Amino acid sequence: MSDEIYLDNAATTRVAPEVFEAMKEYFSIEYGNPSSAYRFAGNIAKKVSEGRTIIAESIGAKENEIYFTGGGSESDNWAIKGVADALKGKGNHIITTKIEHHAVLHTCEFLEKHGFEVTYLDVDEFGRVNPEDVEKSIRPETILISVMFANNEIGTIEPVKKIGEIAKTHGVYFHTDAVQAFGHLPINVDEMNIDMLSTSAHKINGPKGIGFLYIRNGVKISNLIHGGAQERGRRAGTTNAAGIIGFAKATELANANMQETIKYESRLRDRLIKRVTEEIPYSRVNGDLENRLSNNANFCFRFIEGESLLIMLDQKGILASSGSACTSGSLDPSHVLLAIGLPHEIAHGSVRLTLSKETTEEDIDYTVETLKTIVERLRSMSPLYEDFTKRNVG
Amino acid sequence: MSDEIYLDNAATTRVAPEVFEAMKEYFSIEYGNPSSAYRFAGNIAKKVSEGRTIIAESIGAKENEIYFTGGGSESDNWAIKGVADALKGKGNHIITTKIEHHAVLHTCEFLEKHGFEVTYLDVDEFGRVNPEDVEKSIRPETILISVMFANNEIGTIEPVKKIGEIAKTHGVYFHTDAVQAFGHLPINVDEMNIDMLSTSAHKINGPKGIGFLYIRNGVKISNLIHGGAQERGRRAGTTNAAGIIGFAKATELANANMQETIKYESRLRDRLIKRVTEEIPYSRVNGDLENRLSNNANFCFRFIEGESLLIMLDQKGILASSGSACTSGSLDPSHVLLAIGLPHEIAHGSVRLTLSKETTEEDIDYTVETLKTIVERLRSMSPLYEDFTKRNVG
Amino acid sequence: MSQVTEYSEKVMDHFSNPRNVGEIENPSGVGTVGNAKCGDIMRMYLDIDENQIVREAKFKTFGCGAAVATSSMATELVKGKTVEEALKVTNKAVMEALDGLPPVKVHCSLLAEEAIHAALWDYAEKNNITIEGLKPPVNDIDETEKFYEMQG
Amino acid sequence: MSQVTEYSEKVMDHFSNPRNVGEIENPSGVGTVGNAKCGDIMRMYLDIDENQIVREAKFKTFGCGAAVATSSMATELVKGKTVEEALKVTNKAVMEALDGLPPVKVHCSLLAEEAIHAALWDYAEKNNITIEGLKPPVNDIDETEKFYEMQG
Ligand SMILES: Cc1ncc(COP(=O)(O)O)c(C=O)c1O
Ligand SMILES: Cc1ncc(COP(=O)(O)O)c(C=O)c1O
Repeated sequence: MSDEIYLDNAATTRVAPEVFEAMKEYFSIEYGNPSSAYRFAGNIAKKVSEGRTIIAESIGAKENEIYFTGGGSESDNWAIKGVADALKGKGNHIITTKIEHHAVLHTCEFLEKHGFEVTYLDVDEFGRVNPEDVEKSIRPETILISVMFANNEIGTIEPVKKIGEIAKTHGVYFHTDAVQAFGHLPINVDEMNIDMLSTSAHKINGPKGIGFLYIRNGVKISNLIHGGAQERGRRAGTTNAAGIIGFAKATELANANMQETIKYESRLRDRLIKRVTEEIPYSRVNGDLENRLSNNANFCFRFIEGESLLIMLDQKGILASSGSACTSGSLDPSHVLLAIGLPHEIAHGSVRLTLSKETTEEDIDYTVETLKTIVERLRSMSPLYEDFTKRNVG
Repeated sequence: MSDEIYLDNAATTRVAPEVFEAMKEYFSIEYGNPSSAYRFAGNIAKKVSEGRTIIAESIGAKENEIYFTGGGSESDNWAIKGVADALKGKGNHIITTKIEHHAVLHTCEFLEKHGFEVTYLDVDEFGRVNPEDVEKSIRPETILISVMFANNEIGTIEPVKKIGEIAKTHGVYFHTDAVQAFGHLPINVDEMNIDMLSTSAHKINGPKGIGFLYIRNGVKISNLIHGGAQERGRRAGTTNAAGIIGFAKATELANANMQETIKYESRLRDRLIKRVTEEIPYSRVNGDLENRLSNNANFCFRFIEGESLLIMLDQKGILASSGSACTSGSLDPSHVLLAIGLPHEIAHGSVRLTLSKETTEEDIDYTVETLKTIVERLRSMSPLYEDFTKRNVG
Repeated sequence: MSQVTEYSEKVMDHFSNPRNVGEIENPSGVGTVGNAKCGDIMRMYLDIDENQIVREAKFKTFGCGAAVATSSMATELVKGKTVEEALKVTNKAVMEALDGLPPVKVHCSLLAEEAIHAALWDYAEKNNITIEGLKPPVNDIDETEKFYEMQG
Repeated sequence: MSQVTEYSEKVMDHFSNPRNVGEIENPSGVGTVGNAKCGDIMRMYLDIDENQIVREAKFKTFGCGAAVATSSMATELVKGKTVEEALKVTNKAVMEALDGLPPVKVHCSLLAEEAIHAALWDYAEKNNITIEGLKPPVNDIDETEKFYEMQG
């Protein structure tokens, strides 16, 4: 792993050594249940409570508004199904977008089979949701607006604050899937009028299997996982102390260096985007160039197909991804690339390169050079490229 | 922790050193997403798949019948809500028992608010469900029977095989909460006619935040957590590779030594039960003495209250629990102790001592001596004991 | 529960070394409150002299750590006080003296207040006097009967 | 996707070092199958001599690793065979020669079979002969038009 260039940080990240250090004694030494009555459980309860505070403060929330879950998908499912169930007497309409993660989209589709109506908003060619579209879609029976904070494939940051304002004005709950944004961008749930917010630790150098849902005090929401009284009776399951402690440490690290990391990554990202689009013909960058996650670059290379490109990159030691790893097994191209207006055949030729603060300029330059060779090679094998060049000649 | 006697292994267990060893490189070194297209993800995918095989084989299931979840509570919720949703066209009746874990009970109560009818079967004074009661409760509209494999408070092992047979005869799905049984008792889903089975890794020296739901191929069940295509499209969320690998190692260890462990723990458990009931007056053991988890002892001491007892045990270095740790914050005594017929005031004076293979005979003897002193001390402070002795004298 | 973590040092001290545990023979007043069903019973014995000063206070308690600690603290607080002053030892006073209680345990301090009142009521009845502001205790410990019938 | 793990060594070999990539000028038959929308297009060129023996086979493919590998293997398998024999190079034969394919990739081997058939059909048409058992290829690549209009 060490001599490889890992450019798939939007899929998952390395657990930071500091995070591992913070967690490790909570496996085999301090392994008790923080909900127990004995003192050694008390130490763990204290660490868990400190972790909750760190996390709450990082988004301007209160400790008792943070509910730990098993990850981003669970948080998204809980927010949407929980509000749908709690407010079904009030209305049955939900507003979301076409570029949400499947954890939101498939949950909405499930609700559609249960009597709910869902508006899937279009986005523009850069993947941006128009707040006016959100406002226009609100009906008397609208109970929830769910718009992601930043897109996991093309990195576009959505106008969350404006949408939050609109939601508030109309008295509709606002949930945002911040799985890609938390720890990467400054977030304040009050300033942004966010009622619910989903995150996942493994996207910010924390462990997998832990995330949280922020729920503003007073929001009506049913439980998704019923059972024990953990998380103030709202999310059952023996407290994953090591996970929470690791997540808190990862949050701390992310916040301590956020501006620096953004600056560092953006510079490398911009270099990557500039060189690729300038030096590789018939390539394009997807997503918004301004409101963009600092670690995201997403390209389409015409006439070639993404998986072949990925395998060749892998053979050269570069680990990347085509669209969302979650669509694995599917033969459809990314719904996000289709939503920004790309035809299927171009969407098939996409690659996502997501950086971290461990990425170096040399990594970027090596990646560009490698991409050039591979794209050329694959085009030389492509019947589409053959036709294209013959047409342009003929 | 090391000089304390941990007798709360039914709440959670220590991650075995071998388990920690097996997991650890999957945090910071092999951290990728097994659903990605690159080779290093491939190594992880392979380890995850091997883990799935180990786990599947341990209960006589197929690999593709194991669905990893965030733990026992999620598994229970999924099994019950998933079948309820998938079969709601067929029927709305569910059979369960009064002594289930809250993850089952509260899920059933939630469904009752959504048009389902639930029969909560009584148990006898030892906590045993009568299979005939199960059979008599089946109606044409019954879609699910959910009876736990072994009870978490009093250790009683239920007649799962007989119930499985009845369920099969009547064509009703059978789910069992095996969170306390998996890795502690031999389980075979085919021989026992189990259609769904819930587990949680941290009960068998694995990490917290990971469990699985076994779902027999062909069982109709809706998803609980929608999203990415992980777990063959049935449980979304980035694969918790370290968790799965740790869980598999824990399963391997548990299976390798199961008979020995049962033998070892039973001997200590029986010594504990014998000494306590013989040497401490007005004490009783709860649960079935024959069909009982090898590591469970549960006592009531009349005239005293459980929490005080627990704190005093803690002060003497013994970590125990009163009833289920999940009822924390509640002032009601355990629903299980009430279900076996204990009056509230006696149920309040209960303590659960759950052993592990690391427990020694000295630990047991020290615990008995300590209990004797503490019970005596608390009785000397108890107005109930005062009244009782005065009556008996008077 | 996590009560241990949440209990203040004062609570732990009064639980581990409870003051004034025991009975008083021929007490001026004795009161029992709470009920075994809910898991808490407190009995308070008071020795009150002819100047209506509480000379001695003792307790017995069946209950959780907080129940023991609040009983202990309540006896400490009433000792040396006049009946009138003792009546003003509220649950808040008990809680404050203990540096607070976890929210789920606040009811224990109420019980301690009730125990003082019940003992004072008994004293008043025995001496045929009226203590201003003192209401008769609610007796809800009848459940206890069932308890004695139970085989241990 | 995990295809990399699931691809056999043979598949990886044919993907990394594809045999017979390229074009044949004035081929005896050429066929293009698949469609860009689905992410796979294969074009096969055949050079067939007067004895109806496939002298040479070349391909170009737009598609995933399995698409490239099956094309490569298909060209290898038809080379040296008679037209009749080449017609019998089924998707199963291609898969077997590659030591199998992951389930989600089986369609690539079907495409390879179709590509052979399409090239043979072209050969038959050009030479005005009928090859028994050969059906005309389905043309579904019209989507590609839209593709050229798109700005890169
Ligand atoms: C019988 C039983 N079912 C379910 C659970 C819930 O498991 P978890 O806390 O891992 O979600 C537990 C343990 O708490 C249990 O003992
Ligand atoms: C935007 C977004 N939402 C939700 C998820 C789901 O998170 P997890 O896989 O941790 O459940 C992801 C990542 O996979 C994501 O990128």
